[in-house]
Amino acid sequence: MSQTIVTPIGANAESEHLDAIHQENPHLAHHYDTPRHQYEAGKLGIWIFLVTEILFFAGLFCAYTIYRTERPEVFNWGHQFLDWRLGGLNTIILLTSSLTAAWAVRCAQIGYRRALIVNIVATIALAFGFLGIKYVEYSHKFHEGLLPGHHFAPSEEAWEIESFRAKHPHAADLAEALEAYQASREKAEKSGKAHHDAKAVEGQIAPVVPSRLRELLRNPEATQPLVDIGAIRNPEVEPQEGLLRPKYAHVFFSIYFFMTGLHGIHVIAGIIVWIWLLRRTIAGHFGPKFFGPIDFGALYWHLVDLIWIFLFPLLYLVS
Amino acid sequence: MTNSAERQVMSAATDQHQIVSDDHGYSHTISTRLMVAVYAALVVLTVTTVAVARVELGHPWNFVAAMVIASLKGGLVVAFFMHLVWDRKFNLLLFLTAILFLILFLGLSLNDRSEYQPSIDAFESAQTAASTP
Amino acid sequence: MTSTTTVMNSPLTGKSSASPPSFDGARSDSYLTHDRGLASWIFTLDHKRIGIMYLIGVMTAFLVGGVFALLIRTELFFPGRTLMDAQTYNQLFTLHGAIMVFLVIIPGIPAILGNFVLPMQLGAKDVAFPRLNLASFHLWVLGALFLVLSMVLSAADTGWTFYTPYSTTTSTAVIPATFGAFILGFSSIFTGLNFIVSIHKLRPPGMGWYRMPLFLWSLYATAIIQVLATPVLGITLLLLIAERLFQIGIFDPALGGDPVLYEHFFWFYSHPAVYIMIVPAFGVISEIIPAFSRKRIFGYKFIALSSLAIAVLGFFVWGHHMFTSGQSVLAGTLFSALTFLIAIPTAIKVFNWIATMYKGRIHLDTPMLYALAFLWVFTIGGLTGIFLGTMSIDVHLHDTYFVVAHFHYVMMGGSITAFLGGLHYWWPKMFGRTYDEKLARIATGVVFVGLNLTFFPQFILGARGMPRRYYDYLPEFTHLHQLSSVGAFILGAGFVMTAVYLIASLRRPINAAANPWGASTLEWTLPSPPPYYNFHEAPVVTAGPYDGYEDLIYVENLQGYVPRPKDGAEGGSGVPPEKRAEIANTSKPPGVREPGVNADGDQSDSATETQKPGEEA
Amino acid sequence: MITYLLLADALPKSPQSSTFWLPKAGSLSAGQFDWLYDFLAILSIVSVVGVAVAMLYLVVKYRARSRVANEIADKTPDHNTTLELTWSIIPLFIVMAIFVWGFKGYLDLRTPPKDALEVNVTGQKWNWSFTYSNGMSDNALHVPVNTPVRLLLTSVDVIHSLYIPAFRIKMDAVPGRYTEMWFQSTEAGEYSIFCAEYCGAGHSRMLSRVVVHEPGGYENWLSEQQKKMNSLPLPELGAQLYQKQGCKTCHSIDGSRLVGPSWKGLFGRKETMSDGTVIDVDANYIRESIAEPQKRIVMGFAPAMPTYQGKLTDRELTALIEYIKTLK
Repeated sequence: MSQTIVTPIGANAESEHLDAIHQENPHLAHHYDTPRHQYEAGKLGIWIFLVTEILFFAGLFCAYTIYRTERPEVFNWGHQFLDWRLGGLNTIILLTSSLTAAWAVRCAQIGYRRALIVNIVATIALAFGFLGIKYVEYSHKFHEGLLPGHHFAPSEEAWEIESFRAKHPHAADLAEALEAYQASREKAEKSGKAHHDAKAVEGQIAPVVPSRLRELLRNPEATQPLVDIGAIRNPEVEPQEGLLRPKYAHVFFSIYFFMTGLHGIHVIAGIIVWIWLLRRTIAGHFGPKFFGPIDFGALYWHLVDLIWIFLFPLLYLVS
Repeated sequence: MTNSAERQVMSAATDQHQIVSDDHGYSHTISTRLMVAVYAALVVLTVTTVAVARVELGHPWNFVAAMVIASLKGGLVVAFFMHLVWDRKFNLLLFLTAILFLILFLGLSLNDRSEYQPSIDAFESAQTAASTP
Repeated sequence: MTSTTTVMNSPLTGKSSASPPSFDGARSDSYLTHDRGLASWIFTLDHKRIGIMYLIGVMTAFLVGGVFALLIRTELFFPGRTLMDAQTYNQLFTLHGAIMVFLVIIPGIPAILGNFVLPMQLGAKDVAFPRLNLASFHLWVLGALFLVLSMVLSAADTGWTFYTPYSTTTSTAVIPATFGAFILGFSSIFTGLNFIVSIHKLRPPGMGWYRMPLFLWSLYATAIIQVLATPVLGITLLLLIAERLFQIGIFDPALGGDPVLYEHFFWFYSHPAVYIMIVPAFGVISEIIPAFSRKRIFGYKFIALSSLAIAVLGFFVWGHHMFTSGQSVLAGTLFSALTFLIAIPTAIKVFNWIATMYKGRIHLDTPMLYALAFLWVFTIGGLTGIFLGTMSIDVHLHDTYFVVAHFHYVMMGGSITAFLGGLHYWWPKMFGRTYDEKLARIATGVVFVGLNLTFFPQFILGARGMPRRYYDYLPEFTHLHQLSSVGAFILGAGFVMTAVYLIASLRRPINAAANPWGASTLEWTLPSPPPYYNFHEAPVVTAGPYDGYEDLIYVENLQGYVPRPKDGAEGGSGVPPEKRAEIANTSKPPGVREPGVNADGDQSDSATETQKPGEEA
Repeated sequence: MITYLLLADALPKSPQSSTFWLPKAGSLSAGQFDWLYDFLAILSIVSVVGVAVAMLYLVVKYRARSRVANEIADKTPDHNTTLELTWSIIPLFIVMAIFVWGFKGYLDLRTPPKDALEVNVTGQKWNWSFTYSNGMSDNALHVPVNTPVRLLLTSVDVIHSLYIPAFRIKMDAVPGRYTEMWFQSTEAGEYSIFCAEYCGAGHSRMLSRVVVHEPGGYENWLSEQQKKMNSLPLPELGAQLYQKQGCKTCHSIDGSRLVGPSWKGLFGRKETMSDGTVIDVDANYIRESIAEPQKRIVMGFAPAMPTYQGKLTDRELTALIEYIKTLK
């Protein structure tokens, strides 16, 4: 006989039963036998999708790790401009939204429709909160010209940017002292006298900013529009020697914007999923017998939170 | 592969009799108390990771501490919020494979880059030497 | 082979279809004729229709890619300028590479044959997520449009590998091409995801992991690679696009980036990708050889697990593409040693296929001819892989025509030959029509000759030091190039012949038997072309996928095989009484399916026994 | 693993083979290479013929008469673990042995001897330039025979790859870092150099040659070039540099516009820069543009010129300027 054989006894009752299940559960697709079968298939499907998301971010974590180990000075310099308080607040917001997401799944499983709606709305609200804070951070960076690639033209001298000043309060006054010292040294060399007493000052702050950058910083339209100039290399990008900034400092902001930006896009996608789930909950689709989509939406949301849990220390905290 | 097949047999068999009863009990429902507890733990861990970051622990240890705390938080989210503790073990296997392949990709690329990093440094120092007349 | 159906509300069309008449009626109500109109095709959820649409799309892309290949070979017929200038030549070989890799050979067997056959071999009605399957096809079309957009603007001239810093500094339309490949990545992920969940969750009662056809094993292994490797391609191409648009300085050395890091990112996906291309081909060959040798496959477990071994080991070896790229010696040694491990499972498969043919009854129909061609060509391709895996040899052979010959032998000779074999094997099942056997055998010969004549001279070119991607070459290589170009046109002729008689077969009457080759996997228990819902209930599986050959007899007028009638027992239902009892009380086998009526029954008296009363709920 | 190492050493060294497959061998490592290549070739041909013969024999012997005959295949075991294990383990050993031979050869290729002669190689869009120990650079690679030569490669724009088929060696020239390779040629003569990594329109014409001098021949070539450099009148030297240093790929001398402005009638002409300022082209502007090409670029041209900082001696710079003056 070929691989299949013919009817076991008493099959007719089974197939009637099969169709009965389909009548009871409107949401049961025709190629699944029981709601549990469809739920478990969906669960396996979403977990595989989450695996692809993890590997999708793996590329970025790899780029981060490699540039961090090979150019630590870029990261030490760059992360001073990130405000860990905003990052921390965002982490708390995402954790809370994870709680409300898990709660939503619980309500769906038990069948509390009103509580489910409240939780979903809370999750969406928290997500918007997260994006709001992100917007604040990004506009702060745009304003200061701390952008990736050839837009990287910090609009104020490195030590006048307040987040940098917040970390190094004494930096500003040191700068004037250093400039005075430089000027006096040149005068001294002209007149042949040696100058040895200012080692302490020079050690703390890097050499003076060359005049060329000063004149570049003055003109406001330093940030050109975002255009595909792959073919023409923009001279401004050439790293400036002798600046407080290490060479290739803009790579930090490239990685920062790419990682948090891609994560932000995933948050927006999450919001769209939650709104779609909210609409279906209001339409009364979900109950103890059919809550798959809520569970899978929450799983995706937890993963977005998981990725931020790792992004926060890597970008904001590690010095 | 065979053990997952056996397990499906048992769960398929148990699910056999469930057909008659209302079959909503096919996924674990997390209790409110556990949820709030996990949430509280996550918040506490966030505060600790910020606090630890302010303490200077020397070169690698800051990074290691941050990663340990982040993995702890991640583990909590994955185990409880994502039901992996009560789920089919195959889903856990999937998650671990993803982490394994992430580490494989990261490890080999990083190992190779740190091997040939000296030739990049040599080039850059030659470059700066040539450009300062 | 009869298939009677019962009343059921068909979710596809939402209306309950009356119980269609029995045998020939089922065939007229096949998945091809069930719904009419273009919209029913574009928005279909039926895996069979999606498979056919993929077939049309992929074959068009194959035609375009093939024409580019012939243009390249014509240009190389004479040294110096023959047809076009260097820039056009570079754009042509880039498009030939990108189209063939991303549009044809990665979707190829999984999306066409896999989509069509997997649910039927599982005794299921459809893949786990039909809508996701349709989304995968639409993404394929969108990705293809982006590649066309790149062609229209000014085709990328970077090679299908998009190596930086060339790809970030050239002025050609690299972004549409990379964005197209990015979208095609998601199409591949969705197919892989669908297959993993289907194989885990939709197996019929009785079909344990070691009773699954080997084609499903290979699709499972391929799906694992698709799911684990393709996301990294996605992020690599996104970073490349950002590098071009915003100069983020990850890969461009002038901005602090590292081109060798790009190579690591790219090959982490692209080597597993070559196993996405070849492992389904192994699956097709593992289906064809036992069916046409009328003999159980030899070493089922070894073949099944070797597919998984290749899938997993495929992730550890990507560095053998970079031996001369400035990669460190330590990493190179690691990658070379692991590369040799992969040679073992591949060798096991070839030996097992040959052992299957031992003492079989071999029928040399077209699918078997393609399988035999595959064995010869793939062995050459595989062994030359060992040359390139050996570190000191690769230093001489890397980026020469030896590499071009190697991967064409494996992809062209491996995947495309196996794809054509599989296409001919399942053609009667897909369209219910048979093709002209004599013409098919001639075309197979032409393809085989064209293939070897095109690519064997390239081995010699490569060994003698001819670098690849050369628009112009030294006069000493001329006659080998001319030999290769002639071979290319013969190969092209072979494909045109195949296309002609296959399309011509579509105008023949639908008279193909349900089981023309006497195979014993589940899809052959359905009529050709199968009804849109495949099986009403999952068939109970009690034997291995290649166990039933001696129980099938060939019926001359039917041009197909039917189960051998057992006289006296239970009205010839093909199962002796004592076996029937033992089957009835099997505990519900894995695959989480309900044991149910199997619509299949013996031809002679099935109409009465399994006919359902009209008023079925 | 140790047994393989001993095994590998005990095997006979390869004969000088310029076989059907490979170009004439010109270096020490080429001999080692050819032997392993021939071994692999024979192994592959034997395996392929073996598979083909087995396949054809089985097809002929067990061919079914026709489908109607309904022949039944004889009962044979459907698996034989011992057989399957053996034909897994044996290829494993063979393949591991090949890995060890390949690894030993690769290690030799990547560890240049200490006393090797050093030559700097710079890959550039579509020509190679070799800078010798005395700072002089040339388009061809001149080396003495039977002495190890170490090449330090880099590229100024995209990835190139220096490939010498006769010596069986190849190494990518990656921008932003150094890579190195070495060889010891065993026979005087000329061997061709190719670029093996795709680098754009001129990838296939980026050829050069290795000139292996008889013993002593290298030294007098070097000194004679040096003398020629010093004695040659400046404009002639400038013309030579125009060819050798790759200026001709981007600057024409007949007025036609290439990647860069044409040199015809350039000297003394008024040029508007990209930021609008107008300057007249004098010696300092040319000197500055050669050292720092990105500084002041003529309107409408791409900043694609690599820096020649430290590549040209002062005499060569003035020679170039003199040559440009002659181009009216």
